[in-house]
Amino acid sequence: MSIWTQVLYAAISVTVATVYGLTLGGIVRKLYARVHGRFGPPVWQPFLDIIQTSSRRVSVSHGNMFLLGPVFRMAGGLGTYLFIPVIFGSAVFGNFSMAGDLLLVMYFVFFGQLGMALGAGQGGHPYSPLGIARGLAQMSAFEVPFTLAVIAVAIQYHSLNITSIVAAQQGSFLNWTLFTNPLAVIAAMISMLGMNMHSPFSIVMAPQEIPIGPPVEMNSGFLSILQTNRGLFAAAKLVLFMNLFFGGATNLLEMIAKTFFIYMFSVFVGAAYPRFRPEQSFRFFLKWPTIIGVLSIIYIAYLGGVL
Amino acid sequence: MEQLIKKLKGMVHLRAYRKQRDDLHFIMVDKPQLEMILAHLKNNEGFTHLAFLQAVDLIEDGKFQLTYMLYNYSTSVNLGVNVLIDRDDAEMNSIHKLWAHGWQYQRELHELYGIDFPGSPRVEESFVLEGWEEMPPMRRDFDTLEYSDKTFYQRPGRSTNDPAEYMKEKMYKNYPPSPGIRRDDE
Amino acid sequence: MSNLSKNKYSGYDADRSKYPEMENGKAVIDLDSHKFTKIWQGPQHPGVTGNMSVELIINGDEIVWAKTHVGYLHRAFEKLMERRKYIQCFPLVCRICVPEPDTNEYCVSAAMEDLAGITVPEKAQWLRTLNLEMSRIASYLMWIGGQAGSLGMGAIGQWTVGMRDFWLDLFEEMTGGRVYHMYMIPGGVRKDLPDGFKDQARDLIVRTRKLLGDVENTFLSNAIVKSRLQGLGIITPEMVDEYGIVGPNARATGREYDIRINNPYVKYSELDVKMITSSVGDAYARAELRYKDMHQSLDLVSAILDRIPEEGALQAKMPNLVNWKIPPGQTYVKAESTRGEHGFYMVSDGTGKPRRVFARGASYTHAISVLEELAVNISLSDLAALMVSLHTCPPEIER
Amino acid sequence: MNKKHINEIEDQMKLANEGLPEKERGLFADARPTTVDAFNKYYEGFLNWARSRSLWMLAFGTGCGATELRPLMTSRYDMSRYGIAPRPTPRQASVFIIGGYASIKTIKRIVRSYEQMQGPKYVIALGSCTINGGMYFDSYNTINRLDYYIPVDVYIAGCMPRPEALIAGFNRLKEKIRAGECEGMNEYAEKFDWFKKNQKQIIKNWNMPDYNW
Repeated sequence: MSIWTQVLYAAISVTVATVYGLTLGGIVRKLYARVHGRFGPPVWQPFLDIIQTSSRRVSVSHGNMFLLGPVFRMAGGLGTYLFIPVIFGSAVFGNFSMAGDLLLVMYFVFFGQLGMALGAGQGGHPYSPLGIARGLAQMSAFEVPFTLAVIAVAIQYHSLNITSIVAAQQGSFLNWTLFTNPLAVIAAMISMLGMNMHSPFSIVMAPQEIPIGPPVEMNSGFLSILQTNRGLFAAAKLVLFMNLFFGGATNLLEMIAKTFFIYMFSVFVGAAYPRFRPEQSFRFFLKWPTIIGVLSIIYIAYLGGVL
Repeated sequence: MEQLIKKLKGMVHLRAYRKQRDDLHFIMVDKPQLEMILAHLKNNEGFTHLAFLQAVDLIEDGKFQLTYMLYNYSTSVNLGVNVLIDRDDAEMNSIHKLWAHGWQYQRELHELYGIDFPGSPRVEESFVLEGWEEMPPMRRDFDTLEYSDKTFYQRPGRSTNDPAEYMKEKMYKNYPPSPGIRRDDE
Repeated sequence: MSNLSKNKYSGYDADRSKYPEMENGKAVIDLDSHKFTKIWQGPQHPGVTGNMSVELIINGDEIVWAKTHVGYLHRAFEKLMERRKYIQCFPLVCRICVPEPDTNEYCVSAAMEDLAGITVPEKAQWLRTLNLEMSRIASYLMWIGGQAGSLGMGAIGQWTVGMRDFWLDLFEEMTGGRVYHMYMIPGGVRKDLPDGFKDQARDLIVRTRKLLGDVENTFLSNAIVKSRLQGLGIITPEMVDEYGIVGPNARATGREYDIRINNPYVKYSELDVKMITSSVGDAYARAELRYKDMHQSLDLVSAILDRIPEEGALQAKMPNLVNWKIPPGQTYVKAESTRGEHGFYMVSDGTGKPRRVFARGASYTHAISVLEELAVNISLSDLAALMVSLHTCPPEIER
Repeated sequence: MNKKHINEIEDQMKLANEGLPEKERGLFADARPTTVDAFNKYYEGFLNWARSRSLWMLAFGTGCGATELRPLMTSRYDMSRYGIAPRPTPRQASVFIIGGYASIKTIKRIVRSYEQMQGPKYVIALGSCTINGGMYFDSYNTINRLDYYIPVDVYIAGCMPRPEALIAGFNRLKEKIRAGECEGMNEYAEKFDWFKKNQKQIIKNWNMPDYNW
């Protein structure tokens, strides 16, 4: 396969993922609205929002780093997505998974947030640094159980290559990490709550506290980049979780079904709970999820996965 | 309540006493004795709750009448303490040491009436107005309509109707004037 | 003079022991040291109750200094009322506190009646009581949505504000107005209950109770809500007198002060109003207390519906209200609003217009002195919850 | 034109951020707002269609009219059906709802928030008190007509207008946007000096920059 074919395939894959992620965002809004007892916006509302923000006639920049912030964020989302095999065995949706491994993907998950922190900091608004401080602190907190879970998975499959991790889970659904190493999945799913930033871990963009955190000064085109990235990044995270813990997907329908249910987990928690205080949130992640993560490593490494 | 009034009469010069309702009484005292009587009422007679402190502009007499509304939790009685101060040289003792929220009312009176309370914290700060340059607006001689006409742009088309005339013209035009309609009770 | 030592400006102050820089018992806040940030919370801020703002100095996420700014809603009602005839004051006063306008209407009409020596007929009194209790429920429903919303739980607000709307429909049936009613006029009320009103109201009471059950399950029993509200903004019993704290905020500290019981007005003396108190004094105790008060209000509404007489005059015999003159005098009339003692001080001078009207809003001290004290040392994320928990209503502060 | 003249003109064009301390001047823009023309007709028509279906409303309840925004946002009337969503920062909002009377202290914040919004931006003025002062026509602290201070697209009369009236107002705004009639941003830039003159006449302590975007 030539490099150009691959780039074409990757472009198709990124477009599909973005559209899917944004549609999922619309569905989530609709679901929240149903919990609230109202109709909610149409499912395609996120697309309209992106057109609307990008069609503003003027925009304000606060300097070079401010310009680069959304770009970094987008790079983080793209990087995360491009090194994950979306559909196992598919040429179009395989992305560049042969070139990267789990560590690279995790690096890109951080990269976007750090880049955004750099950019938003130049906005000059006091809520930006407050949100950044909260976001980075929470990120380091939820990364602990997530990393532990990833280590457990790596030990379990003796590999950091996502494709081979997915390959090892094929066959029966009993081969999924969910059933072979449930502790790691629990730790990772809890840390996903923090990653998706729904309640009770929505401290970064808490509108009643620091409206709306880092992107408070983002406007016009910058905001539309961030919104697009939100769709792409959500899809990338979900696909990563699906690959690591839920056996990956062999076709597009399976991918959509699995990621949808993974996402619904954090949505249902989010609809029913208020928000933590920042320090409560950090403490939460460093307590039980971390212990569960350590236990999962012990379970895999010393007990050999059998009890 | 009668006992309290009798006791107060023995203590200070009570200029006036009026019972409005069973649970609302007003007394009027002299300006120098006010702080003392408030402290006495608060510490010894159980009037611990200061509901408000407000001023009335008695422009005809050249006075401001201040009202300190106290409340006794155990007997459920409100007692209003009135005091008259000079309008031209409006100055009053501060009660911020008796009640921790006293300064708020004093700041408000300072801004809206121009009454000075020396020693009261934050009394010079602005309360509701920002960049106000005219005389204190709650004084009777400040004409708010004139100020509004002068400062804000009126949209043409606003008119004022006398309700009696307007109704006669619009609603009862086709009816003969009824002798039964009660007009003025003057 | 025992209270002097506890006064804000002579020693008593918020606990600032956490801060390293202390000089003569005062925290030194040097903005140029880059240890502190100054931010303005509001007026354009979704977490601020209404159009007011709080100037904050924060250290990390922690508030070290707070100052309330009001005046964004100052419409000079008191000045305008001095220019208007007595009956013309009514469209104005209901706008003093928007979520609960009826307390204002009651206080103003009662003050005029008190000065003019008018007795309100029996049936009008019952209708007034009904109106006041219904507005209490509407206001509380809005409040509990705000309290949940301040913690990032939007669903409760959606439910309760939606339910409040049905109560507003009921108001519309009763008075013709949705938000502003102008129902009570001097001497009585404007009109009788429409047909079928009582059944509608009873039906709505059942639905509201069901909703309140849901709210209790999802909000008041929620572990995260408890962990955030418990211990937040504790008002001590000593502070009640010092700061003139009233209403649920005072009752949550154990102070038995409910004007419906202490100084019964309209028909509350004939109704079974219970004094609901708590001894904790924190935000969760206040929330619980208000929740119980909502149930009590629902009880009262159904009791009132049973007892409203069918027949009776709606208004006392009044002179022509257009040229009504009230003899000179001064009075103070108060009523228990959802936020506490809501009173009107009225001075008449014998002319057709009031000499002075003053609205004593309960939030006046809650939102300024008390908030400035309680906001110190809490996290920035709790400020919205604290403000809603004190139930501040800016328009009644600045009128 | 000699160099002195050019310098003078440049001086006039430079920072007009009077009233600000020296160190804060750099934080604010130093240029007048400029009119930005629409794109070609068809593309702009498409954009206007999208804009009208995604109205981001600034969550600044400036007056008592904001009380009726709550039922509008919540389950009874649910404005999100129409693509209207509250937005907590002026930078991202496109619709500014003035909730009734604006006191002098508030109009200062309104002007500042309005200038921080990114065009095209729309203003809905709600309540009679924004039209001609309403029942506060003689108050010393509330303005009488809003369109002297910021351009207004849609007025909704009433005190206060019901949520249904608000929805009707939003629909009217959508029609106007689709027809390309909402050029408040350009109007503000064109008549900038007139607006500033009016604003400065009532806001006495103008301790804010002339331009802040």
